[in-house]
Amino acid sequence: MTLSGEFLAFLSLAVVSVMGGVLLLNLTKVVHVIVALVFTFISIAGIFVLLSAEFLAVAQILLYSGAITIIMLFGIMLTRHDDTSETKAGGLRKVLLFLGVLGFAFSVYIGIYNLDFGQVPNTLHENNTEQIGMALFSKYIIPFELTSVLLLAALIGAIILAKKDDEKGAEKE
Amino acid sequence: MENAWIIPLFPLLSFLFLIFFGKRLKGASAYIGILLSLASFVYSLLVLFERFSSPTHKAEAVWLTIGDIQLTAGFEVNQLNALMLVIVSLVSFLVHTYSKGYMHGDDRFHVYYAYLGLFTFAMLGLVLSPNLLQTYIFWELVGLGSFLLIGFYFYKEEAKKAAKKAFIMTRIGDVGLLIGMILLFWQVGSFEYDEIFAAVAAGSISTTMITLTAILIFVGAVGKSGQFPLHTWLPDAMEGPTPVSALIHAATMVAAGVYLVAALFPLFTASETALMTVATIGAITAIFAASIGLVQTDIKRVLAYSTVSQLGYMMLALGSAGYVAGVFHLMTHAFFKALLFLAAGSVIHAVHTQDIEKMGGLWKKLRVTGPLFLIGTLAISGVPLFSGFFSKDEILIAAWAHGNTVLFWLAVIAAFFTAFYMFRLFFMVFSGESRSDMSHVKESPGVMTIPMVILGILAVVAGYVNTPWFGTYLGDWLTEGNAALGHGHIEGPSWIMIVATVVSLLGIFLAWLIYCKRSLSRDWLGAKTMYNILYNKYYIDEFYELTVVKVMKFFSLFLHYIETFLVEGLVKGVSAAVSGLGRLGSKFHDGQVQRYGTVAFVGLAILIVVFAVTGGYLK
Amino acid sequence: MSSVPISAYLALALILFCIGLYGALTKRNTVIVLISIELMLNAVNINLVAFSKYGAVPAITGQIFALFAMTVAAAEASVGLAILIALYRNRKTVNIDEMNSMKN
Amino acid sequence: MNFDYFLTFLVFSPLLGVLVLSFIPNTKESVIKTVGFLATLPALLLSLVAFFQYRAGVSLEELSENVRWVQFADPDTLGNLFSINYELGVDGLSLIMIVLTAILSTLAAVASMYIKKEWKGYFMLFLLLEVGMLGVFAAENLILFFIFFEITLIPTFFLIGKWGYFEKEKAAFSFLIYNGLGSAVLLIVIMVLFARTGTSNINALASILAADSQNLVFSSGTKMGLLIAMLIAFGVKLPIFPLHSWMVRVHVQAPPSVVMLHAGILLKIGAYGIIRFGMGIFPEQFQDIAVLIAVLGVVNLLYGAFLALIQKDFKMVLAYSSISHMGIVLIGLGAMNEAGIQGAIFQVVSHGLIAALLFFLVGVFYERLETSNIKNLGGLAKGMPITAGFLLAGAMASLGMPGMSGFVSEFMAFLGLFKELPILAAVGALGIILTAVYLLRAVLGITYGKAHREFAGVTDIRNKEWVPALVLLGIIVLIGVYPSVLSDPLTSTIETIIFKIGG
Amino acid sequence: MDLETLLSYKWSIMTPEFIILGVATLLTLLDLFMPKSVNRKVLGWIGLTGILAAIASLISLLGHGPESILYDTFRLDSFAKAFKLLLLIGAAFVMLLAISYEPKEGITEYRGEFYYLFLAALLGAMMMSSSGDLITLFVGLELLSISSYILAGIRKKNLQSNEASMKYVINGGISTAITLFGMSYVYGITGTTNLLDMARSLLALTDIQHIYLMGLALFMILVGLSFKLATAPFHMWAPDVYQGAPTPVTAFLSVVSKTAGFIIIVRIMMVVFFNTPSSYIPNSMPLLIKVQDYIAFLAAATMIIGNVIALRQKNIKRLFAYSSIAQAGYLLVVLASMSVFMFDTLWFYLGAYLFMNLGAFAIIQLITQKTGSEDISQFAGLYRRAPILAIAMAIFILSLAGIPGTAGFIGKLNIFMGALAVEPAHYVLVSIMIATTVVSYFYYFGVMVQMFFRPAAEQEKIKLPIGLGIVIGVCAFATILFGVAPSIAFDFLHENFNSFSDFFQ
Repeated sequence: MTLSGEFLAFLSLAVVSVMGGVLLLNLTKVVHVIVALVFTFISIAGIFVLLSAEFLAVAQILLYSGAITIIMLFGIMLTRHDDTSETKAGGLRKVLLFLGVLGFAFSVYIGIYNLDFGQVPNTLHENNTEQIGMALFSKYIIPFELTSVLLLAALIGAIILAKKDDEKGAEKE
Repeated sequence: MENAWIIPLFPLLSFLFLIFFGKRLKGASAYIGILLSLASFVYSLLVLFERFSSPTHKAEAVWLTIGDIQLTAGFEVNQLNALMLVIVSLVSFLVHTYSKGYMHGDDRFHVYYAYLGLFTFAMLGLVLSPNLLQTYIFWELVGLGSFLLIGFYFYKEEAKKAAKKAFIMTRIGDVGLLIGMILLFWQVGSFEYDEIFAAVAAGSISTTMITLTAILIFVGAVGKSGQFPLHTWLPDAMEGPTPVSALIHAATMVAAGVYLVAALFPLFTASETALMTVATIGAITAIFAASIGLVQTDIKRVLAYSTVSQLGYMMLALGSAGYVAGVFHLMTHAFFKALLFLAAGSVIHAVHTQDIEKMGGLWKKLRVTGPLFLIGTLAISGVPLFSGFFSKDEILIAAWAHGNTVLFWLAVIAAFFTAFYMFRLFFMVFSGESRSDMSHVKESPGVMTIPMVILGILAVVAGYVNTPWFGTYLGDWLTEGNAALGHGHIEGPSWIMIVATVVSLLGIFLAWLIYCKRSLSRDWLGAKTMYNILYNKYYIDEFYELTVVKVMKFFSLFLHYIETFLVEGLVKGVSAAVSGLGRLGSKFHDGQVQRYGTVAFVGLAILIVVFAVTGGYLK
Repeated sequence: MSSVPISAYLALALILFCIGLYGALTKRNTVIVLISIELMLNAVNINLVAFSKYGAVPAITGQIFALFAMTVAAAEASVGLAILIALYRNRKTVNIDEMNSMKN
Repeated sequence: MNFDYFLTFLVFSPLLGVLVLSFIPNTKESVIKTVGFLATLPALLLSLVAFFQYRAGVSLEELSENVRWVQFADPDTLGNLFSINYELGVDGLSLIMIVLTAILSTLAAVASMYIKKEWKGYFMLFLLLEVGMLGVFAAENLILFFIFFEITLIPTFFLIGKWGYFEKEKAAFSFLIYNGLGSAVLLIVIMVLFARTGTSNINALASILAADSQNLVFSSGTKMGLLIAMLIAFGVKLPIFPLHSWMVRVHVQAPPSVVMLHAGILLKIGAYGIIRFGMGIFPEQFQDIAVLIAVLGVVNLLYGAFLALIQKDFKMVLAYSSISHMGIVLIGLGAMNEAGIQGAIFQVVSHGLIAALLFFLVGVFYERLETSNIKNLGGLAKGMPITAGFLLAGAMASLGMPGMSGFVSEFMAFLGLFKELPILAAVGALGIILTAVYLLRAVLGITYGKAHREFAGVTDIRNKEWVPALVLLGIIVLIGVYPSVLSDPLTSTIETIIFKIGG
Repeated sequence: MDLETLLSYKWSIMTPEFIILGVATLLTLLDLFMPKSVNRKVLGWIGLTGILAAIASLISLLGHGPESILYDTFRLDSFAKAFKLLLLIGAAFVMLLAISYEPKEGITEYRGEFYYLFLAALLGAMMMSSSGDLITLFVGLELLSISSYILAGIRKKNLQSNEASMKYVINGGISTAITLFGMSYVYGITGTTNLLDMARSLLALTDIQHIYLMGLALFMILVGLSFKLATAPFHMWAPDVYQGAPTPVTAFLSVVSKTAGFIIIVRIMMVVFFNTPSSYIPNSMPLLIKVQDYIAFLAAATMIIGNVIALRQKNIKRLFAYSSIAQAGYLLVVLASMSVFMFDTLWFYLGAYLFMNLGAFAIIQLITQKTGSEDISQFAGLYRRAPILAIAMAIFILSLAGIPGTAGFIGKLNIFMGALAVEPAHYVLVSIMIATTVVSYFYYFGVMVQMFFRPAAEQEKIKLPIGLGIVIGVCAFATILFGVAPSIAFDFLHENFNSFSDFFQ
């Protein structure tokens, strides 16, 4: 593997995203955590660009770095503003979980560390958005429509659950 | 004779009728019982007479089929059977009659007669059986009848205990018989007596097997006939009504053991060991029981021990190859012992006690019973000219002739003891002055005395059917056509008769000195310990209580603990483990959602790691 | 010839997935838990997109898959948050280990 | 035998009663009891008709029924394999068991007069139980057998749990779990056989396994495993030591009428199963473990007897006595010869009758005196002479008094075993003595001796109570005196078994 | 692709889905525009009508051969038809439960939403049953999941309901991530999302590393989806969620959602992993067979956990949560044994489970909503208060316990047969299943004891709402019918689904 520009880009993006992840685990202030994750999400978008998925990269930034982060922040504000998320010492469970994660990661890593399918030329980067659109509206129209139902359901659900009940809920919060 | 099977049916009819309708008949039950037993007696007599002139008759029908094996039921009238039929039906009839007086006023009168009917049926069936299986069946039924009658006064604790004891002790013997007969069956392939004898004669059974089966069958006889060491039930069985003791525990059932050995005589003679066992046990029982009889104070118990002792005699006879002697003594004993018991019953009926220490001087009051009792006592003591004299003589001769010198002398001593304690009994009851208030004592009614008179006559004359002086009719007839049973008469030295006579007279004289004349101290035994040992029957009951019963109880308890702690405990343990697991599991479900996720993920990780390690994909 | 092998992307995805998972299962604040789950889903997306380019059969399908996954993740996050708000109204906490009113 | 679906009607006829009962209000006690009793009669009549016709020489073949019931596999691909048919049929053995069931059910229905509440539910369950029991013996097919087997489980659970005595729920659960485990093991065996051969018909299985001398269908180890599992399954029911503790509890806690059926029939299903399936399907393997079975039999016999010896409650005595008597069944089976097997079957029938009689009598005096503790009783013969008489007769039958059925069976079982294993048999014969000891201890303790209480106002056996007592005792004596009544119908069954074991 | 090509597809095979979608939309609109005063129950009845119409249209489709639309993103094969039928019937019952659902504090405000969210969930489940495309399956799965999250929390003023929903969403999110992670590897190795294409390319797989990765993916998908099944190791959420969720939702989760989970797991496992070789040697045994023991282990663990922990439960819904974990374990045995009878067995058992469990939940709902208490003692003396109900409950419980005469028994029989008919036979697994079944007698009959043996706390008669009445009646009838005459179901299966032979076409 030669040291190329692409590699450098990957490396830096990867480091940033992992850093964000590590901060997620170590920071205690909720807001800080969210900010750290924004970095992760953005660098993931960068990775998408590297992988010829420009449309996804944009969607990633909009959706994760934008929408999800924002609603999470809203969520935090709506609930408890200055909450810290330090973990209680759930000793044994954490140890077990850590071991589990290690085992899992190790096993999977064995599976992927020298995975290579050989290079097949592809045209993903050309008209990436168009390609996605074409596929989405022909081959994947059924899941696409189904997703719309899903989003609708999620929308309604989110509304009815999060909405304050006018009649009775007035005194609450 | 073809219809001999009817004989047992009369008493059976009596039993069935009385058990169902007896309650309404009340006192009239007796007449039914008496009539039907008379019928079987008459019929038995006819059969006996017919048997004199015609050969053995046997008839059988298939009772049960097991694969290729066919078990039969039927009847056989041979000499022994015919004789037994008469003895049993006669004594039974007399006891039926006697009981009418003795049991008068009992509110369970009909039940009593029903039981008597059942017993008589079983006893008659027993003596008619042509095969071992049928013998066993009736053998058990006889035991049932005995059990029921011993426990007739069910509300008395002692009666209950005695009945239970009788049943269980005889049952122990019965199991021996059962095992013996089954083993024999698989050797012979049949339960039929004649086929067994044929097989024995043909030598197709190994001697060991013959010895084993014979001894096992003898164990049955030991139980039934109250031989040492299974004798303890018989004295206790005196808790039953006295006529019952006369019928069952003197004349018939207890003699069934002797009958069984006699009926299987060819089997026993085929094994010297078996014969020796029989003779030894018989002799030991004779002297052993007689020694206990020396000191007992209960009139019926004295008679009971004398019965045990006399049965020992019979066994000794059979064990010494004295077939005729055994059967002969069985017959005479049936008469004089039944007489003694009935007379004792009459005494008890009159004085309402069984303790001879409280009696005395009854000779004057019981003018009929007294002499009859004396006849019985003389007969059993072996005083010449009475029936017992002849039969006992035969036994001693047989024992001597067979070469059992030790046993012979034991028997002689036992004869001395017998004479002594029987006359001790007689003197204490009838002579001297009464030792308690006897003003109300009256002689028993005719219905009781007449049977006694008949038995009295028989006790005197029955001996003359087989005497060295006038001819051994009985012996010749019994052994007729069957060499395996030995000769009708065994020749013995004539001094034996003299010794026997002297010994019995000596016993009587000694008893007279002590209990009538009172010239000798009653503490003749001197040492109190010896007296105690005898009075307490060598502590055999206590010994059993300490060993067998205790061990059984202990074993039961031991198993009980196994049951509670091991069997139940295991179950409880498993169920506790399962529910404990459940508790643990539900504790683990404590509402911590992250724990749930952790479990899931760690589960996944374990699966994957195991798969990675064991799947063979890693180079 | 690309200078970055697919395994690098996959490894990155794996690391992020594990971090997300660890966060989701250890963080006390429910919001963080929810966002950790988002991180896991994002890691999956890296996988999908990487395979879309460097997989056995490079095709746009992977990106489509990732797009769907993203949408679903967003919907899930919003529903999760709505539920959290409803819960907060009743329970006044966002601490995940205080949600234990149901146990044996 | 005169119409189609004779057996079906016979087995399900009690359901008619259930149907009628469902329209009767729960308050009409006497009507319900009458209907419940009447509903048991059709089965009784039909079974007796079949029995007498069979004795008269009519073949039982024509009673067989075979209707397609469920086909698990697609018929296009696997044909008739993996289908379960509704197959009913009887041979001498099962016919006898059916007759026994019908008789005891009718008598138990009479004995149900002591039930004090919820008569309607009681009789519905009771009749359902009868259906199950009849079906068990009529099934020609393992799965059908199992279905009926389980059907007996549920009504019994409720009958014990609802109408029993103080610890009824515990007893009911104990019953349920033990028998559930037993039937679970049985189910495994049945399903292994079914899944590996594709059929569950008993005769088909027997011939498949008979033809499998090379152990192609099952390895010999598997066969042995299956047989042992089957023994465990039926051993719970029988019960074989140490799987018996539930049964003691049930005997003590269940109402007398239910115990009559339980001790009379339900326990016997275990023996029937061992004979029918254990011997019928795995004759060779059965021969290999015959000694084990005989040893178990002796252990059962002695264990039950020793424990019966120290029980304080008469019902406990009877419960352990049942264990002990079931030992004789095993002894007979362990002998593996005509005498033994016939003895075992006789013992099954005989103990069924005797246990029913004794438990009925317990019901009779418990109803009046409200105790079955031997210490509190005594002198019963004074207050209730006839009951005491029956009790004594029952005890005599139980301890193997000749002239009663107990003797014939005991005798044959020992006859059989003495041929094969004389020493073991001799050890077992000790049991005969012990049986006498514990039964007399208990029965005499109750009936004889001093009365511990006043019997004023206590009536003796009367009216309807006579029926079960007399009928049962009558049959017991009939079999004891004329055993051919049982042995003749059994001849062909036993011959078949003996042929299979090559004896 | 133009409109003509699109129209050329035979969209009629999607009629049931369209009906459900249409009705859901209709309900949404109606709910929006109907005046507040109108009782929203009428929406429920409309929804029920829609479900029944879907059932009718599905039945009319039974005769069709396998059809597929748009590269298998929708396919209607026998498997889809058979299991969709179960989903729809189950949904109809749940709808009836929902109509009669009257919790103490009321959900009147959200009754309308309840119905169409429920229909949306059903739509998701239906799509899961009839798609051959990983993306569609995933979206269907998520539609079901997300709708369920909301449904579980719809009693928003009830803390337990909130908590249930929260726990459900967190565990569900993790499970989704894990599943998707696995799916991503499957996609990566095959390069397609079409299951049958995957199968074809996997058959040619020789690279051991790829196979290894497929194995990892298998476990991830299996464990991820076991969340839907509530089987080990992803079962622990179930008791809390079942307890907290409204009873109709609990019923839905334990029956319809679980059925959908089995549908997707079978679809993916059988098509993808059954065609994956387990080593580089040609014609080696399928990967799925190789991991059979792992699945068997999970099945055993599930059965043991479910049945053993259920012993300690006092809350009836929690009890039934563990019971349904155990039942899922039994179903997992089918998967672990992979016999020729697998589909039949799954279908029949799921059908039987549907009737018996929904019937039981109907009664649970009736008993608990009255007092608000879910303690098992609420059942005390039910036989006195409502004998018919008690007997119906007894039937359901007996069926769940697998007593002959009920559908549950035939189902279990079928499972045993499958597990033992394969080579090598799963003796241990079957033994565990039977043993744990016996353990289950304890708690099942514990409920019986309450109903029949214990005195009632109150003597008041119970009024049976019509919806519940129908559910209880039909379920009880069906439970008995399929227990006594199971051939009805099996013949139907054999005649209409042709051994599911079109599964791989």
